Amino acid sequence: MNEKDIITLIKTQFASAKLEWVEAPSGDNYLVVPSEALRDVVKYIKETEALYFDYLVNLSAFDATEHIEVTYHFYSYTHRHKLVLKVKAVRLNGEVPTITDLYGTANFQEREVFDLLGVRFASHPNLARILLPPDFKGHPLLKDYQEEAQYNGIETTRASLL
Amino acid sequence: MTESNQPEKVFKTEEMVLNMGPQHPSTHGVLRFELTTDGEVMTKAVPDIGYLHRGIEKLAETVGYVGFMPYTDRIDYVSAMTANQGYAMAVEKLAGIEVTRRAELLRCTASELNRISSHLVGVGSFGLDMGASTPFVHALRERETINDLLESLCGARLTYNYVRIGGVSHDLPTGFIDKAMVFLNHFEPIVGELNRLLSDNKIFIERLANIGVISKEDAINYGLVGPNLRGSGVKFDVRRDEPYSVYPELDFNIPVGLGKAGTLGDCFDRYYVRVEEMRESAKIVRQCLLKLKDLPEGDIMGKVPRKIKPPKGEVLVKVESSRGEMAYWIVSDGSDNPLRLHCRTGSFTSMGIIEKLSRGMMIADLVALIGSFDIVAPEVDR
Amino acid sequence: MRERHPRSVNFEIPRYILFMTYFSNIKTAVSTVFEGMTITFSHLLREPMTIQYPDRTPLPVKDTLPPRYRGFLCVRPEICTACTLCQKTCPIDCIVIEHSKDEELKQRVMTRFDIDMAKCMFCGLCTEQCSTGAIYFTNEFEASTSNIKDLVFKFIKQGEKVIPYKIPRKKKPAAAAAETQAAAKEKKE
Amino acid sequence: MQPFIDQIISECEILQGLPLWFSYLIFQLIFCGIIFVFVAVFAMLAGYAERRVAGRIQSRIGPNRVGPQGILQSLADGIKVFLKEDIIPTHADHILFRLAPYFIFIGMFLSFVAIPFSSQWVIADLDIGIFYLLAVESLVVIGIVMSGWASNNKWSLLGGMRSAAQIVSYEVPVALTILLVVMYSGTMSIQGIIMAQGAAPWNWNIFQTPFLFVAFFPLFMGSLAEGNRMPFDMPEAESELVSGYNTEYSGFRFVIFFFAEFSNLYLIGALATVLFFGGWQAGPLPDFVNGLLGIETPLSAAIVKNLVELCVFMFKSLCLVFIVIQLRWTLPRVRVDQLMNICWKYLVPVAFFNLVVMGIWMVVVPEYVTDIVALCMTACGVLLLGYFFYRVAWQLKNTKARLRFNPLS
Repeated sequence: MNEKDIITLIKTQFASAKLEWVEAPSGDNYLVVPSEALRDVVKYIKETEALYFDYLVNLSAFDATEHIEVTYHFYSYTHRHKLVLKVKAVRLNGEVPTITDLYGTANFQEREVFDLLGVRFASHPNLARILLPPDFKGHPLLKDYQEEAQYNGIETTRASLL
Repeated sequence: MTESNQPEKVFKTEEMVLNMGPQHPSTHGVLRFELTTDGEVMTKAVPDIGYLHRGIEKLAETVGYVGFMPYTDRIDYVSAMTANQGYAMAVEKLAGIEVTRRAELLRCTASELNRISSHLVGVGSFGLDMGASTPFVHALRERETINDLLESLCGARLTYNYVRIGGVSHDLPTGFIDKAMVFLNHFEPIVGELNRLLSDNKIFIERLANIGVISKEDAINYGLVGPNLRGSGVKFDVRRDEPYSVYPELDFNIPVGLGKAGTLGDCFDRYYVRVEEMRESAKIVRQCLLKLKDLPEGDIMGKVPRKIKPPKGEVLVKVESSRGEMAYWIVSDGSDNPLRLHCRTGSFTSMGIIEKLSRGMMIADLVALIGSFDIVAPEVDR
Repeated sequence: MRERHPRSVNFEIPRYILFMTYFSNIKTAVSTVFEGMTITFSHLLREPMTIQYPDRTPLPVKDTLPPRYRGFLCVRPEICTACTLCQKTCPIDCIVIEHSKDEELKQRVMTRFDIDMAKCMFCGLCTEQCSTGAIYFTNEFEASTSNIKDLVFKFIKQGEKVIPYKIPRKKKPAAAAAETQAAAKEKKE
Repeated sequence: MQPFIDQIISECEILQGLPLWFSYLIFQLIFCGIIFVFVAVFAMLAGYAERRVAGRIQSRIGPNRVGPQGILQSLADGIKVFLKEDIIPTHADHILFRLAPYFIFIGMFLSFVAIPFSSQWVIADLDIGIFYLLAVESLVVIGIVMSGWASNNKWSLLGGMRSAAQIVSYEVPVALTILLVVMYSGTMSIQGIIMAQGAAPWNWNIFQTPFLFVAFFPLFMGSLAEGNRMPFDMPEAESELVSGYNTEYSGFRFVIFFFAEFSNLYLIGALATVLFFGGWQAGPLPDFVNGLLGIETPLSAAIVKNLVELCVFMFKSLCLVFIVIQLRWTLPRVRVDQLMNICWKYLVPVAFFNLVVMGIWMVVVPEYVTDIVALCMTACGVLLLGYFFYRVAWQLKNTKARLRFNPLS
């Protein structure tokens, strides 16, 4: 099934939700999903026979300065097709529903997004920092993140030898 | 006899919380597990990662597209060549850069040689986890020759930084093809010997059979990739199913787990897929070398703009690294530096399933499980 | 009673098969251990792989390295054009070049060319950018020192002024590089 | 030992003036000292040999820098470890922590009292020598559990517990096999068991009947397990328990663990040699050597005879020690529950079966049949050895390996 068919299928299913199909001039095209509808859409594309996206390739996000774009890359091992979904989250503690119960791999990846970008995944079983220590302040992948001069009394910068 | 009237004393035991790592010998780097054990049997093992988090993704936002290439070596230092290649492919796709055929063949040769060396480390250190120290040294001995070959190709033994955006940094040195052929001829019987020494060993099989069984569905759901996925019987390989580079022209098999020792998807299957893959990679290298021999001298770099500035957009490129599918997700805003670069690695996703599998395992089995995933700690944390 | 944790997989196997596996287990165990013993014994007769670095190698290791080996960086200031491309390419900023207009000589001079080898990650991006081959890799790799400041290589002495090299025009870069290198050799001699 | 001391006293005029008990005491002390030195030197050399053999097995060279061919490497390591700070963890049980290494070492060392080195050189030829060996070796387990417990380290504790379970379990097949040999030889004295065998291979216990041959394996594996050697080195499994019961030890106390481990290596070889490989039996070899050297005085002749027997005994034991070392570098480690499986489901039934069948055999089968069977078994043994070397040659040919036979390079 090609991209167009997938999108029309999803769009007809979720006619009421505001789905926005973006055809990028270069790179991957993606479907922007409002965060309320995300769980339903994901559930649908995972369980529908024709789509059957059983594999979550990547769950990541980036800081687009006005909001954070959480991006989901899906792949289907049975049909060998893919889909990119996007959810726009509010910067600083914006909430996005979790899909941990649908995809086991989402657990760690959501924790990573929370850790580095501060997106809260609602009803995630264990939304704790994963890569950074628990007492770390801030979310370093945000564009306006400022590194603190000291971490637990240790200087974070070192004088250059040059 | 007053005591007999009293209720029988219940012998109370407590669960013990054990801290495994970060400096434990069999955690393959700096990983930590919090084990809750009842004697030797675990009730839970919670991975605690991040000890090697170096913020490579943040660095990518400042060093630019060309400058990030050496950092990809450090994401997965055991298999740096494939990490290089994946990154280069992602930027090329985003910026629309063509790669010459000679460069593709060179990349393929180097990657597959690197895959052999990475699997040798994986297989050998897995043996070491199981207590067999000799196969480990034998594997490293073979890897040494590959290191020498790649050193003569690109000048470094571990952090190659060989692939460039649009091509590769060097053409073949003189005598490379012959030396590589000699190595391959020597290597193929060595795999047989490794099998006779380790894989066929009854103790080894007993340690791995029916341990850490991952079903097909679980493997896909938890996003296992590469040999770990194929160990569960899913016949999927990025090189075959989403072909890139010169792989469509090459003849190779995709080994999958067959449940040879016990159940499909147990530790032995994951291990054995790697052993088989070494043979397949040797086959691929042979074909690539023959193709390179026939190919006339040519450019190894495509047409690359002086300053790489991909247009606005984002791309996810998958590459079959030694630890499975490695996905680079690059978001560009049209400037010199990527807006966001994310690297989804095989080791990171396989950490997620450990907690689920660990229930009811013994401590020694957890060591087997971690080893069978062939986890490289810097790849987990990046 | 406490709950016992089941082992990962439970099989229902008929009794007669269990009885047969009992002996086949012994058989495979003995035969595979025997096979393993023959392999390890055969290794006692094989040639060891060890290179007894540093003192018992037939040749100094430095001389056995391939020509592309990425060891320490070295600079020939006499053919450096002071283009500072290497400085700009370096992902970790371990190269510092200072150049300024000199009043006495009435032209641009380089006053500093430092490389922090302690920081360098030997990626080789700088050498590829250099159009004259002024910055290049050597075969030196033994970097251990008791003072990390020893690893800052200064290719222009303090107070010295080096006039940047000018590539003669209308020549292909490769030929120019060869010629400049030849010129550098002559200069040294 | 007594006849030998008597012989010396009868030869030496100085000693004849002394009271007999005093001479005995002096000589016993001297021999104990010799044994002590032997244990120390053997542990050192075994450590060195193990590393050299491991080196060649792993395509390496092994230690070759300290002293000629690195023979002093263990000494250098020992000195280095001695110089280390002796650390006792704060929350450790101090008394037990200090005591544990000595328990282990004493348990090891007491075994040497009953191990014969030749027909006359044995500190104490006890009538129940084999029984004594079993009893004394069990002391080690107390030391290991003690050290594991006292370290106040969970990994050490796990190691100690594993070792307790392991050593206690493997006592059973070992004891059953020893019982079989005792039954066959009709004596519990170690010298008696050796004297019941002969110098020629077909007179060794191992080749007497197929059952005795099979019985060798429970004994060998059992003693491997009791000595925490490789396929069964559960208590110190370094990839699981870091280093097990001796994780927290350093300095001198650690050296004692090391000594105990390597002297135990010798015990494994010596016990198997005594029970199955004819011990010091040298046949006509001592007389031949005496004839060659032209020795006439009875004392010198006795010394030469004992020396030859010592060499034979050491050769056999060291061959077995070599196999133990080679096994360590060949096999992966079994899991702790598999360890118990092997013991209770395989070794114990096999040992019992052998015991019963051997009892029936001894009653039913006439002696000349046993002799014929022994010859056949010896032939089988030789064939097995031949097949081993055939496979070795095949492995070399299959991988087209470059050869170097010099063991010192």
